[in-house]
Amino acid sequence: MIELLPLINMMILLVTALLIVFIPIKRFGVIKIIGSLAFSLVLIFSVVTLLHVQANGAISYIFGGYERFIGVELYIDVFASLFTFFIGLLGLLTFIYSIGYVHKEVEKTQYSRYYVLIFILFFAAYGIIYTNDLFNTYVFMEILSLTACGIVSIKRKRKNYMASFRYLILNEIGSLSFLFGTALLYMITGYTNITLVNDALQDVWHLYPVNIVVASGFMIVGVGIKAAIFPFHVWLPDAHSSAPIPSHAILSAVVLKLNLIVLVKVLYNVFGANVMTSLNIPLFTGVIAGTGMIMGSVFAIAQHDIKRILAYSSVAQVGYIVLGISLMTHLGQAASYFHVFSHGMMKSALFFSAGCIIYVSGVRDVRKYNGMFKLMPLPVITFSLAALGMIGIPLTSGFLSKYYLGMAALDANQGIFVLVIIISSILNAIYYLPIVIRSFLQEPSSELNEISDSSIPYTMMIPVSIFAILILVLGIYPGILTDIIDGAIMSVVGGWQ
Amino acid sequence: MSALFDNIINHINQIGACALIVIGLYIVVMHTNMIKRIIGINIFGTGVFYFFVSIGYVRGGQIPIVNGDESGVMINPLPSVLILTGIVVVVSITVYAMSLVIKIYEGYGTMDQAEITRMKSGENND
Amino acid sequence: MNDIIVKTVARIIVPFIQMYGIFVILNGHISPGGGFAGGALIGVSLILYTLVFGVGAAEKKFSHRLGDLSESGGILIYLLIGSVGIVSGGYFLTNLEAGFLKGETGALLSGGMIPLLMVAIGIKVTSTIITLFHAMIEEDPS
Amino acid sequence: MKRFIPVLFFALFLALTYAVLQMPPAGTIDAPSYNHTTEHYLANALEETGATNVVAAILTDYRAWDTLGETIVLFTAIVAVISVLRKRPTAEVIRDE
Repeated sequence: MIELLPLINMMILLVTALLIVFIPIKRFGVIKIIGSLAFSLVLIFSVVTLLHVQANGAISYIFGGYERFIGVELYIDVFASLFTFFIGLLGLLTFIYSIGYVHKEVEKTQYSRYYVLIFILFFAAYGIIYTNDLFNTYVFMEILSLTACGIVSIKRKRKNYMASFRYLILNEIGSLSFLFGTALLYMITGYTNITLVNDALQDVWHLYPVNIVVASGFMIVGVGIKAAIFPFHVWLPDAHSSAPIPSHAILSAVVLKLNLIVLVKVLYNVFGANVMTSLNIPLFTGVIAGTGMIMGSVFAIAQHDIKRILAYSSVAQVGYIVLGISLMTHLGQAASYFHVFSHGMMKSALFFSAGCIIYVSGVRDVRKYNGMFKLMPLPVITFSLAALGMIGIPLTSGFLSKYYLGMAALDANQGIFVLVIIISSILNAIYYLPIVIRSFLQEPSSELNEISDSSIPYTMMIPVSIFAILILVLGIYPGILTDIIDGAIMSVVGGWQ
Repeated sequence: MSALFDNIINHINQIGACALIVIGLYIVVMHTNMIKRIIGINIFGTGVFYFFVSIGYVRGGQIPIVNGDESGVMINPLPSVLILTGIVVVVSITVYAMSLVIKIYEGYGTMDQAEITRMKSGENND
Repeated sequence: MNDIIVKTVARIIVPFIQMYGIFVILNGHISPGGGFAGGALIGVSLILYTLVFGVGAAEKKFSHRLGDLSESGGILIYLLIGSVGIVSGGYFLTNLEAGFLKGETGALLSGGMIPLLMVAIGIKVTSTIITLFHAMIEEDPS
Repeated sequence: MKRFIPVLFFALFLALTYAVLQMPPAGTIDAPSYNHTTEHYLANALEETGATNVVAAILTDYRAWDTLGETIVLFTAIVAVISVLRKRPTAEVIRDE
């Protein structure tokens, strides 16, 4: 029965999406109940699968009861169940947050379509993490890019249409180059199942090295475009800043992370580390990650709109995760997975608290943040806590992820990256600290002083405070997460050293 | 030299597919008109699908309809199944991109992305 | 577009196109074709009907409500057929072990769940094509 | 500068053809992609699924999960297009705020 849980997770999300289509527009309350019920069930089942998989090994679920080389396979190991738990948690909290916020951004007639897109996005998210089949990953990546563009263009403003169109075109190039890489791998191995491709590759790669170089190039570039890694992040600022706040959090915390998980699957499960290091691909991705970390923060300094600042800082944080992956060591992987978690928490806390501030005062320009603390103490506290986390102040999870990354870089004797991390943290401080200082110390401007944070609905405040508490908890007791992460690395094929 | 020509003839399908892919990429990168970009995406998609199907081709093979009597060599059915799925995906992406272009044309009055970025930076209403 | 010749010719052709579309869907597991090609055929016949007889008449034939129902209905049918595999103790989407009748080869009713899935895909593709066409036609120039 | 980009793309095409020439030749049985998976499909698709058309058998039986994913792509395409195009009760202009 337990093997069915991953499938039940996906079916709950899909059936909820299908049922919401039938609910008439005026009965919005029904969507709220069904949605939160579905997300909490999915979260509980994800936790149960995580515990089950940790106890007695990975689940391999092949549709139709065929062998692995015939049917499509779902492979749920500690790595997959850990990240589905994380995405389920983000989904639940973002859904609760979006209930209070949606009427301000999306028209009444669009509610049901907006939530159908969100549920299908999380269905595709679970699909991408669970599948062990390359072509299936392509299909779910397409669903993900279609729903992500749908969420951006839901606001029916011409700016959203333009941002969504550019996002769709670049995403499409990324997905099709990923498919081209799958075609090249199918050409020499004859399988699309990731584990079988990996086994077949080990003994065939010296026969056709060209195939593997071209396939890995196209796949990494394809996933890089979709994960907004530095040189390909052109679409990100417009798409993320014009999207509604709840979908901005989903786009940044969930969609970017998913493509990085596909990058990990491609680098480690499909090609395997020794094939990668012999073609010295990690050096190439490491350099890209380093430049991304610095350039992303440099761009963020020049921005004034809070949503564009957060969008550019996502580009920099993606660089951290790719740096951890391209170190190709156990410690490097552990650091990047930990950063996936801590960045997800911090970035969502930043989005939601900025959303509360915009919800009450409508202020998006960072220069008008002075005196916000006196007007709205709670959102400003969570915002500054998360901002300190991004900078890397001790006692927050942000500090720990930078610390682990530094250790991993030293361990892989690539000390240069420690310098890059320090520079990037200083740049983060340059654009986060003024906001925090301005909102705490200066006097509120005249026309803002009659608003207070009492008018923010409790459904928006709960997720913000949960994220803030999680940042602190992860910062002080990382042990609970790090030993699950070590288990996840062991289960990733080629987890060694 | 003749070995090279034989090799080219052997791979003529894949070389054609690579040509389509490069043409598609060129169109998407170089042209700023939105409709041309969607056409570029379709050419790029067709090139990738053509490459994927040409892997399964067997010269002189029959279509994979198995009616009991083992008649002869059959082509590899798996790539054509995967492409059936791929084509539907590119169609739905194109439909969505077209509907966005309709609304962008209403909003900005132009089909050219370069003009729109100029208009946006001009107003800098961001 | 109320030319009498076009209307009468359309009134004759449309049923035959739909008949051929249903044939292609149901014979998907015997001859080439299947849910996608057949669904596209029926969708195109409805588009022809809308072009000839105008959106108002087509609205009665294939209303928004029916469009929504058949989209998610197509997928729900797919999931139900798939879950028969689970109910009978096997894996999701199992075919013959899950008790679908195999029938003799080459007959219309052979192939276990394959014709049922083809019908579900056919419903889905038809409603996709016709809803997209109606969305594009009725789009309001706001 | 403008003249340089077409040359760049032509160089990419030459590089791809050079790479393709080293790949296993298509069009023959002994291509590495014609392995025991394909033989299994062709050999016992009929008695495992009952369908004579092997492509339909793979599409809706062996790999039915991909086809479900694909119908969901169609479903999301409809929802996304309708959210962009469908008429609105209040006809406010789509200019920005």
